[in-house]
This record gives sequence, C-alpha cells and structure tokens, in this order.
Amino acid sequence: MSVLAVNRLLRGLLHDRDFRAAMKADPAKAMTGLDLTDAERKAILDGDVVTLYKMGVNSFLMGYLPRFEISGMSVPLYNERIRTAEWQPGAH
Amino acid sequence: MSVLAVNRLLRGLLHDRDFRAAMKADPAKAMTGLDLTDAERKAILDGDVVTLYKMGVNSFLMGYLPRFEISGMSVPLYNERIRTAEWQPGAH
Amino acid sequence: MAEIVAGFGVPHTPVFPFFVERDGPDCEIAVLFRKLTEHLEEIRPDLIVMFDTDHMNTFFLDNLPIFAVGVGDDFTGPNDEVRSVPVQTVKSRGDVAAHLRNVGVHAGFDLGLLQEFSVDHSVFVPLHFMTPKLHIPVIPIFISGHVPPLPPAHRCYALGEAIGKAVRSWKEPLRVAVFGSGSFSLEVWGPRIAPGRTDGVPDPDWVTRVMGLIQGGEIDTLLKESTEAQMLKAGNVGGEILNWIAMLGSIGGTRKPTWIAPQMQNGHAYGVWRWS
Amino acid sequence: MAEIVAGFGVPHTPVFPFFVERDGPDCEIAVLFRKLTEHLEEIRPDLIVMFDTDHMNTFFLDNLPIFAVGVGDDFTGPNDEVRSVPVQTVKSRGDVAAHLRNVGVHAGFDLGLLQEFSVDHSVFVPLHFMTPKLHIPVIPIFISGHVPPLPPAHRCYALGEAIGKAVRSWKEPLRVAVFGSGSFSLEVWGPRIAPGRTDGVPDPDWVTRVMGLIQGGEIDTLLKESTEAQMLKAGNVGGEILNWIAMLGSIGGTRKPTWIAPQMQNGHAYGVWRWS
Ligand SMILES: [Fe+3]
Ligand SMILES: [Fe+3]
Repeated sequence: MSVLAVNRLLRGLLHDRDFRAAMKADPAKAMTGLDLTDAERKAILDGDVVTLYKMGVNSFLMGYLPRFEISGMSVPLYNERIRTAEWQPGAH
Repeated sequence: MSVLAVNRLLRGLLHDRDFRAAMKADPAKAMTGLDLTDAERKAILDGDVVTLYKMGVNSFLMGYLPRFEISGMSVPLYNERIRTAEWQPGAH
Repeated sequence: MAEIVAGFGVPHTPVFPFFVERDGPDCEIAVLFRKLTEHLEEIRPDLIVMFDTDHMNTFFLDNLPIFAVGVGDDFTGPNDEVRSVPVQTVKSRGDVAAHLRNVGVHAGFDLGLLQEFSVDHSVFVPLHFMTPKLHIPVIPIFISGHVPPLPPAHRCYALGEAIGKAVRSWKEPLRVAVFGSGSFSLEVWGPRIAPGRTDGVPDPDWVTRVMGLIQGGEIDTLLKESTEAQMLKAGNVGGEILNWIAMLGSIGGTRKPTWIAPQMQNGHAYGVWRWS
Repeated sequence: MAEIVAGFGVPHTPVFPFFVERDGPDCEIAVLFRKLTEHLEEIRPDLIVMFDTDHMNTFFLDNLPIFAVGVGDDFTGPNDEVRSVPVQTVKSRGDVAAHLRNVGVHAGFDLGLLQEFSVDHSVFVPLHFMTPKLHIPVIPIFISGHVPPLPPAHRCYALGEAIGKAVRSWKEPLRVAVFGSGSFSLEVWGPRIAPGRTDGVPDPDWVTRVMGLIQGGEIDTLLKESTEAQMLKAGNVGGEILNWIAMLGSIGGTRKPTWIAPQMQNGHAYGVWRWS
C-alpha cells in the first residue's frame, strides 16, 4: 500500500511539525527509511504532482507541498502543474 | 473520557511491550502522568476489577491484568473477584 | 422531549476567518454569516448537531468511516492550523451523542464511534462565525464526502431522518439546531482548480440547480440528481452536499428555506430553515 | 464471474492452537477442525471472505466501526500474541476487497475502509487449522459484535446478501468460500465466567436453540430471535453470532448445513455448507 504511505507522509506535513521542518530542510533526508518506491520519492522531490495524482495520491494532501513550500513548491507552480493533469472521477 | 484512558492503558499491556514491562515492574510509577482519576489508578493498583467493571471498563482488556500478572493479579484471583460483579447488559 | 428547532446550511472555507479579519465586517462573507448568526441567536438552541465531512484531519485512509458520531463531553479544534482561528475546546453532549448513535445503529445506520477527538475547519469555521464564544455544545456526525465510494444521497437523507427521530426521543427539553457543513461544487488542490487559485468551481450549473431544488423544497429530485457521478463531477469535495442533505432529512426535506443565499464563486450557499 | 462455493462457521478460541499442539491430532478440537479442513480442501476455493469480530486489537474504542472491510494485498497477524501461532503475513485481494466495499456502500451498507492492518486470533485461529500454509487469500469483513450498540441481526444478514451479490458481480471466475467466525454464547473475562476459568457459557439453551434453527435452515426465526438483548444475555461476545448470520446471508440462509457440530462447553459450533 505504497500510495497510502505517500498520503501518510503528506498528512504528516500538517500534523507533525518536526517532520514538516525536516521536509523543509532536506526532503531527501527526511524521507530516508520511509516505505516509498523510487518513483514516489522522486515525484515528491520534483514536486511532480501530476504523477502523484495519477498514482492516486489525495489532492488535499498534495496541497501541503505548496502550503509548506516543500521541495521548492509554491502555489503558482502547483497550480500550473496540477491543472495539466487529467481529472479522474475516482480520484480524491 | 477517563474510562477510555483506562481501556487504552489496559490495551497497551498487550500491544506495547515496554509499557507492559514497566507495569509489571512498578505499576504506580508506570501510570505516572497518565490521564487517570485517583479512583481509576487505585482500582488498577488494587486489582479491583469489580470497580473497574462498574466504571465501564472493557472485560477483555481487564483480562490483561491477570494475563500479564500486573499488580499481583492472577487468573484465580481475577476469577474470584470478577464473578462477584453484577452483570450489566450494556457492558462489554 | 428534545426537538429540532432549525436547520442551517453553512460553508466552511478555511480562509474565510482570515478574509473577514482582513476585510472587516462589511465584506460579503461577514454579512452572509452574520445573517445566519442573527437567526441562530433568535432561535437560542441548546445544542448543535453538525453533519460534517472531515478533510483527513480527524480520520485517515487507514481507518476511514462512511458515517461516524463524535461521542464525548468536549472536543478540540481546529486541528489543521486555520488562519485567524485559535485552537479551542468546544463542549459537546456525550450522553446525547451516544443516544443518537444507539438509536441510529439500531435503525440500521452503521455509525462508527469516535471518542477523544479533534476536528478540522469544517466544524470550526462555522462555529468561529456563528458561536464565537463556543457557548452552544456541538455533536459532530461525520459523513464521508470526499473519498469514493460516497454513501448514496438517499441514504444520507434517511440518516438525517433517523437522527431527527432520535433527537425527538431524547427525554430532555433540548432545543436542537442541525447544521449541514460544506459545498455543492468545489475542487480543492485538484486538477480542476481555477488558474492561479487553490480551488475552483467545476460545475456552477449544478450549484444553480441545487439552489433551485432547495428553494423549491424539491427533495425527491435533489436526491435523485445527487448521484455519485454528479457529486464527483462537481469537484473533489462535491460530496459535501451530503451534509446538507442529511440536515434536510433531519428537519423534513420538503420545507422551503426561510432564507438562503448562494456564493457562486465558491460553489456553496448560506441557508436557514425556521418554522417557529 | 466469481461465485460463492461454500460457507463455513468456525470457532476462534485463542487457546485452541496450543491445546492441539499439547493434546495431539486425536483431541476433539483437532478432529472437528480437520473435518472442516477436509471440506475446504475438496472445495479448493481461490479466496476466503471472512466475517469476523475484532477484539480491540485491530480497532480501538477511539475509532470503532460497525462494519469495515480490510482492503489490501496482504495483512499480518495474529497481533495479540496467540500461543502456538507465529506472526505471519497472509495474502489478500485488495482489488476484490475494494470492489466488495464499493458495491456494499452503494447498496447502503456503511462499510468503513481499513488499510495496512493486522488482525487478531479471530481471523488467524481458523486459518491456523484450515489453511496452515496460508495459501488462500483472505478478505476480512469486520462486524462490531462486542460493544453495544450491536448492528441488528437482519442488517448483518442483509450485509451478507449484499456481499454475496457483490462477489457474483466480480468479473473473474473466482471460487469464494465465506467464513463466519465466532461464538453463540460466551463470556470472556466478564462477570459470567465459570469458576476457575477465564470464560464461560452464560446461555447454553441459546446455543441449543441456534443449533436447531441453523440445522433447520430457519433463518427468519434465527434473525427474529437474535435480538440485541438475547445476544448480550448470551455473553460479552454473544454478538459474534452476527458473523455466522452474515455468512448465511451471503450463501442464502435457508440452506441447511452439510455438516455441523456444536461444542457445547465452548458455546460455539463448527459448520459447513456445500451445494456442489
Ligand atoms: Fe470542505
Ligand atoms: Fe471472540
């Protein structure tokens, strides 16, 4: 259930301030040891929210990347990227 | 929701081995800082399962007191005591 | 006997408290919420039952209920760092909440039990505006409105009816206001957000349609048209309309609102139902 | 299309694996479980759907569902230190589980979502005896059978029917066996345990009555008599009969068992339903 691990990580950005600080400081390091695939890790580091969305990652939770400016994410950049994703009715 | 705290403590005897060891070694000390009333604390220390039952504590979870021999509890002693409690249909 | 004395439909946009702090008491949000607050203060309820959808703050995908009742003598929030809203504790009525859940479960609604919990902006934003002193206890009832599969609209309506009946079977003369919290069409952080924004309204026609059906008291049509496909088409939080639908079930869905105003750019509305 | 090929009613007493290890293959427990296992091996199902009640090991009172489906490609257990049963991972079918939940929710069953989970003896004791190599994937469906309010018997039966229908709508020719796990009358660690023991059978007459109704395929009477008051009177785990009832719903409750044997001193039974 790796998508669940990504969702849990993103949720932790809001609910775990230590983890948030670690992700702001050095996301690659902060994700060490987490149960993520290379593709998931890369997508988070790259702020590749389109790929994350296609994987089934929850949209609100992805919003914590720009909200807390993780991996250089910002609202304009997030907006620009996510709007290129094809909407999936089963997504959330 | 203090009864919930008692239930959580008892559940921890099975699911948290460090807490189990601490409760076996020195229950009064292990319960320091937990959100319990004096009456709840005393009932656990005394193995007073009748009082715990009346408070609405779950029966399976109470069974971890004799199972892990906390506060001098044993199966015969537990059996003798709990059988004096009046059954409450809404209890669990 | 307890009775339901009013219904409210409320938005819960997390940035609204900040906007009102910034823009002052004459801004649209402040004016619309003040209108609801005036009704609430005239009604003077003893208790609020709020149908609400959590945004993965109270719950998570590892143990996600379709329906759940918060049972406790108080709870805290907001648990999601809402600008201009401090974290506070609001009173609840654990005894009444347990009663509602008991009656609901026995009536065939599979209501999960939530204890010792915190809630997010979806409960606290309406309270921030309408009961800023948090003087009225609140019982939250959670409806899964974001993560498919969504519970069917007719089932949420029936849940509301069951909760209404359960309220009326409580043997204390409580005056209960029922809230439904959420949007009709809204996408938050998903692909259908508007350029430059963090949200968008994917289906404004649906908002217009819902407004018309609610204003006309046309509950059967509303239930029929609120299919899962329509709710998902309306945005990734489009299922929040289920909270309004449950509220309507609790007060009797053919009632027409005393007052209702849409906020089209946000895909939601402010509404009140009174009958006394 | 998938089909349900058999039903099983199984006990899950946590000390049974140890007893069989101690007492050998000719003891009553070993003989009774072997009988079920022989049927299972003849049937060769591709998948087990198990209706089960957790003992506050998977869930806790802070977020306790009435009904929930375990959705994942595997899960672990037992998570409650069961003597003679090592902790293992059993395969599941997350895709089928998600389908069953989707269909169930859309049919009005408010099935919680459980992901990345472990389960207790109530799932692993039957597997220990019947699929010791854990070669058959298992989907657990949890029914709240211990903590009142209990879901009504007729609702659990209807849930079983809905799950049966959902299985038959899965477009892969899977052979599915449905298990119901639990007791008819049993008190565990509560006031009604027997002298010197950790459990007891508060209502042996109810066990006899249930056995008779099951043997006669008298499902309507079983549902009518399985009131919450009766289940609670039968012991603090008396609600586990709901797992048998859901299993009967999935296979069609008027079928008579192919073989069933009670174990009166434990307040439970071993049963199998086959029709091919
Ligand atoms: Fe929302
Ligand atoms: Fe059991």
